[in-house]
Amino acid sequence: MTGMPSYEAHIDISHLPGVADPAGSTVERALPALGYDNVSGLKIARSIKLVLECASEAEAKRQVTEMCERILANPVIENYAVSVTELARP
Amino acid sequence: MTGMPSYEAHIDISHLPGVADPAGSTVERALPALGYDNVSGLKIARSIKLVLECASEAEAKRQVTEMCERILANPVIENYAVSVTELARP
Amino acid sequence: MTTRVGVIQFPGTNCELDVIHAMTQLGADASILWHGDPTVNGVDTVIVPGGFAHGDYLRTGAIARFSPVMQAVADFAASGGPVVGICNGFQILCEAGLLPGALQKNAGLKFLCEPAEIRVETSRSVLTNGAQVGQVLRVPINHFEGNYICDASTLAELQAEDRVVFRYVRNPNGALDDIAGVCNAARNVVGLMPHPERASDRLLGSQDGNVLLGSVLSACAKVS
Amino acid sequence: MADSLHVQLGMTDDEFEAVVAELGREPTHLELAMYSVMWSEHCSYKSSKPHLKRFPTDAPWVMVGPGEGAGVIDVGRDLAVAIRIESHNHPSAVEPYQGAATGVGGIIRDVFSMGARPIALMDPLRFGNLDDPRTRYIFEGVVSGISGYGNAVGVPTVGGEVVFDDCYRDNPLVNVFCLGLLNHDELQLAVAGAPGNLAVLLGSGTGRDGIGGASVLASAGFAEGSLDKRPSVQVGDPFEEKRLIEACLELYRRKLVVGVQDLGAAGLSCAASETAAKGGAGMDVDVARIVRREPKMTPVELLTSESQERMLAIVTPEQLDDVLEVAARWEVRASVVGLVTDTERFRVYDGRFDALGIPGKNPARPHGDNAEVLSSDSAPIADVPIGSLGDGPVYYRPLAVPDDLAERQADDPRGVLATKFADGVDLSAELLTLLATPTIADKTWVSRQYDHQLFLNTVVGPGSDAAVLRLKGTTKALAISTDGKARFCALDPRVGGALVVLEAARNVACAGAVPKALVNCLNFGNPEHPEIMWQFSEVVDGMSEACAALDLPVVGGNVSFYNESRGANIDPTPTVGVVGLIDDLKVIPPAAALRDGDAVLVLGATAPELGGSEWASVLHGLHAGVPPIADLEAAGRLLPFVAELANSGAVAGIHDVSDGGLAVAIAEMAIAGDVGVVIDLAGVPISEACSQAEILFSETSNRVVCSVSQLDVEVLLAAAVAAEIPAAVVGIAGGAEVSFGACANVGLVEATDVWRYAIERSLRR
Ligand SMILES: Nc1ncnc2c1ncn2[C@@H]1O[C@H](COP(=O)(O)OP(=O)(O)O)[C@@H](O)[C@H]1O
Ligand SMILES: [Mg+2]
Repeated sequence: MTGMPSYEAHIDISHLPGVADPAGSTVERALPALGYDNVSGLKIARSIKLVLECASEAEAKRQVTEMCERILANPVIENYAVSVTELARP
Repeated sequence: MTGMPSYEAHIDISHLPGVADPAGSTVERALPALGYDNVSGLKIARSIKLVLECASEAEAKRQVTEMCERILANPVIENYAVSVTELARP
Repeated sequence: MTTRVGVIQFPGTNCELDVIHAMTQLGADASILWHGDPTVNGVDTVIVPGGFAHGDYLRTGAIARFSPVMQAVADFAASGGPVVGICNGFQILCEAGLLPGALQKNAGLKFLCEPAEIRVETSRSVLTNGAQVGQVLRVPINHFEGNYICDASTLAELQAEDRVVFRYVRNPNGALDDIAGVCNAARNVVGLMPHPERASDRLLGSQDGNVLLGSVLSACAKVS
Repeated sequence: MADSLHVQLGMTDDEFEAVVAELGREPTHLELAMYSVMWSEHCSYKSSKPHLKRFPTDAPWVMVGPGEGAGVIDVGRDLAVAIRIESHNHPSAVEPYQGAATGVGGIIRDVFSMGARPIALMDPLRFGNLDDPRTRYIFEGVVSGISGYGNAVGVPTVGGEVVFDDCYRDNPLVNVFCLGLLNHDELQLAVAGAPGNLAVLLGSGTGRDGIGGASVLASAGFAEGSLDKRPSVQVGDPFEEKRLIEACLELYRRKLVVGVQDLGAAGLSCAASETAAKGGAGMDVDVARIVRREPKMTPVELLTSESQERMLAIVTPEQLDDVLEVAARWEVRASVVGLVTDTERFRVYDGRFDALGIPGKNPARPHGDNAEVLSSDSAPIADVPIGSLGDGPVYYRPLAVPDDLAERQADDPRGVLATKFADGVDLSAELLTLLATPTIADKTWVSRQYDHQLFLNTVVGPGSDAAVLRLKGTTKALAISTDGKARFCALDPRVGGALVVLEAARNVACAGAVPKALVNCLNFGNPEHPEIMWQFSEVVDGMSEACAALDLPVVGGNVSFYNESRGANIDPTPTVGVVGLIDDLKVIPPAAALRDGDAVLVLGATAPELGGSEWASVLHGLHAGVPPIADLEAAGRLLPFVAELANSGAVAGIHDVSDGGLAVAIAEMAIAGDVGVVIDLAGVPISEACSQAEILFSETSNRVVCSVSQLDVEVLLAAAVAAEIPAAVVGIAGGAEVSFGACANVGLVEATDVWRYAIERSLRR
């Protein structure tokens, strides 16, 4: 416990445009057989949720973005989007 | 093209409470070595985006929820949250 | 002098003993380099073997590249030392930026353990100096994420610089341009998806892998 | 009125009374919970124990028989092999991927708990028919689960079995076999040693997943709508297990442990009490020392959780620091949770060890878990005689021959089929349909998802009668086969049980090996039905007779009862894993393939035996008659002969005859050799008059097909005569057709196509 506020971060990691998403297209192809022939553009992304203790929301966002750059995403094939919200203190 | 409106659906899939997430905890345990010792509760799951043509937003939501139950999520170990927004007509 | 081969062991690596066995059969002095030690211990060549370093959780190789040994490997590579990444090792070298590109899930979305035929595309690499260009080798694959990808300019560069080391005769996983292995610009770092150590003995059905592992040993002889 | 606690926990009133009598008082909630899991069918074998005693378990090469984590046999040169097989049927029905994955994890822990490095897995699997979408989902999920866990944990899956039959539709069978290798002096046993020794819990944190798993899932029927009673699904973590394997093997190598046991069914209650009870010691456990994955876990949950990837090591206080250092190096959590005592009691505390000065401190609790640690002088929250937990009730359940059995046996399919397929009728379509039957068809779709080559031992991988693993550094090799044949057991469990043993032994012999040991997994319906218990008893007798005749000790096994759903029980399905030894592996053993120009030889005589055959049952829906005879003497002559043949280089190809009979065996060899074959049925040795269809499709036991150079035929035939084995040349390999003369004739290309792609086609439907 640091006494600092906690933030919940949501990270969505998706394929860069132009990089195939075989899992997404496989699911999309399976849907018509189940009666859904009205679906397109299905994409599957990895989503990561975490809680971090940090001095400020801006700092939390900065750290999470840095984690994405360094380890959570692979810039050669992936994009990421980060959102951060403060958690109510317990 | 059916002439029906299009909706974009976002599906956030997460683990049911009590279900272990080995990938999430492994990444969490790796972070301190990279200088992030302020992270907890890291969970890795999936998110899905898709577009569907449907008569109404309510119907779109119903269909996506049904897809989650049938194929997109695994209700035995996963929870899902669905949100649907109408896309501007081109 | 006997060539000293260092085989890196991360938690989750599982082909390290196999590579050591195959290299020892070829007369080398092969031993393990622990991922947590920040050194390659003065070996003549480093092999990053296959397996599931850190469970392959998050992405293959994503966590492994931060292990202390990897800085030492990067320095060793920069000084011209021969480095070979096999399967998971290839994935790790890509994540670490020692090789270009990335490896994605197989197009069929299934793990594949089966024989493969690969064509040697260049003999100018530490892994193929003893092979003939055009030679077809039978070397098994064993992976879920072996589908090589890189951006268009990187691909053009790889092709122009003769850095595609192997291509599959029949593409099993959707890899871009049938690529099974690539090398860096200095040609001393090579990554490949197939497992040469699994084709190292008559009793295993193929000895073609020894052509490659033997090349590494001769590359060491040249360096020293 | 709500059920009383013991009923909710799955105990009978009598069992509850027995606990009260044992303790001389009413049990606490925790005590009752521990008894309920320890005395569950899954842990206590209360219905099966009296029968399992009848298995022959001894041989000079047996180092450890049934009762430990795995059986261990001596294979010479100071090497030993540990083997075990187990089921994960119920969890796989709930969540196919994770159910199968955690099954793999569990059996691997059994094997490395003996000190062995796990080097091979096999997976006998059974599903409903692939035309059912849910079955396709379960099948794909189970195979991915085995692949996902087995490959990542670094143990190759070198073979297995897949059978499709309607009786498994709602109750798939996922059995997993594991083999490990050790030096004699590395053998570990689950013992606690002297008082003062410490019990160290290694591996994953303990969570609420799998609470009551053993008693809830595997010890009662699968009721409709029981969803809310399900414990949360266990998720396997192969990376944790891989580190656990390496850490434990290093502990063994450095002689840092006194004893070790895996945590399986009944979790810590079982592991901690069993190790101590064996040596006549006692054990104190402090739940405050358990690493938790979830907040606010109760002692009941902590003691009965079946969270995966955990081991209990017993160490001396002097060696604790070294043990903790090894664990830390492998990033394996380790905490001292128990103390061996001389009390012969199993006592549980919540927060006493710190005060007693027992090394280690209470691990950090998860976020939100601020539960207070109780004071050090507080009374135990459980205190029971340690032996009583493992000494559950034994039930001599009633046995009864099923009412309709005699009638079914009398209704042999031979009559109907003889009329329909009299000599002269073209049987080509029958053969093609058989080859495309998923149970018979190529299993490469499955096996290529498994790493089957790791460790560079796999001389013969999936696709032959048996897998063959060389033992590096020696000239020796092991051959392994897993088999089951439930339809035979349904028609006559005693004969069926023997036939299963014979088939596995024959498969191993075809690889050139002498069968040395057997483990079995007995998958049955509800033992409270006397007919099921009768099947069980008969299968045990049949298997015992066959094992005794072949000098094949049973060194371990597993019983899975309550394989019933919607009131229907599965066919009695014993599966076995047999390990054979090749003393001097000179060449890669012959494949199950023909070689162009070779003579095709059949060893063993064919009888008109169609009961339970693939042809009668699957193609023609005739589930009746009697199974083939299990001729144990003939097997005793055939097996050593075949083993010698296969290992001497005298034959180019060899294949045992099983599902689909001679026609399928020969067609499979043609496909594998990529060469046609011309057979003259008149040459096939028979022991009784047979129609052409009967020669092709009968599943008579004790038969083998060989591909032999023309030059060697005479010598081989003479040797067979000398060994009193019926043998004859029945044809020649060559051409582009698989031809059985006038009665069945199919193109090699077509036969190959239907056999090779049948499973993929069924899945694409
Ligand atoms: N589930 C499986 N996993 C791995 N290999 C399998 C599996 N099922 C079948 N195989 C392999 O396919 C081959 C044929 O299996 P099977 O028909 O059961 O053999 P047999 O009739 O000789 O016992 C064997 O080599 C077996 O190991
Ligand atoms: Mg066989």
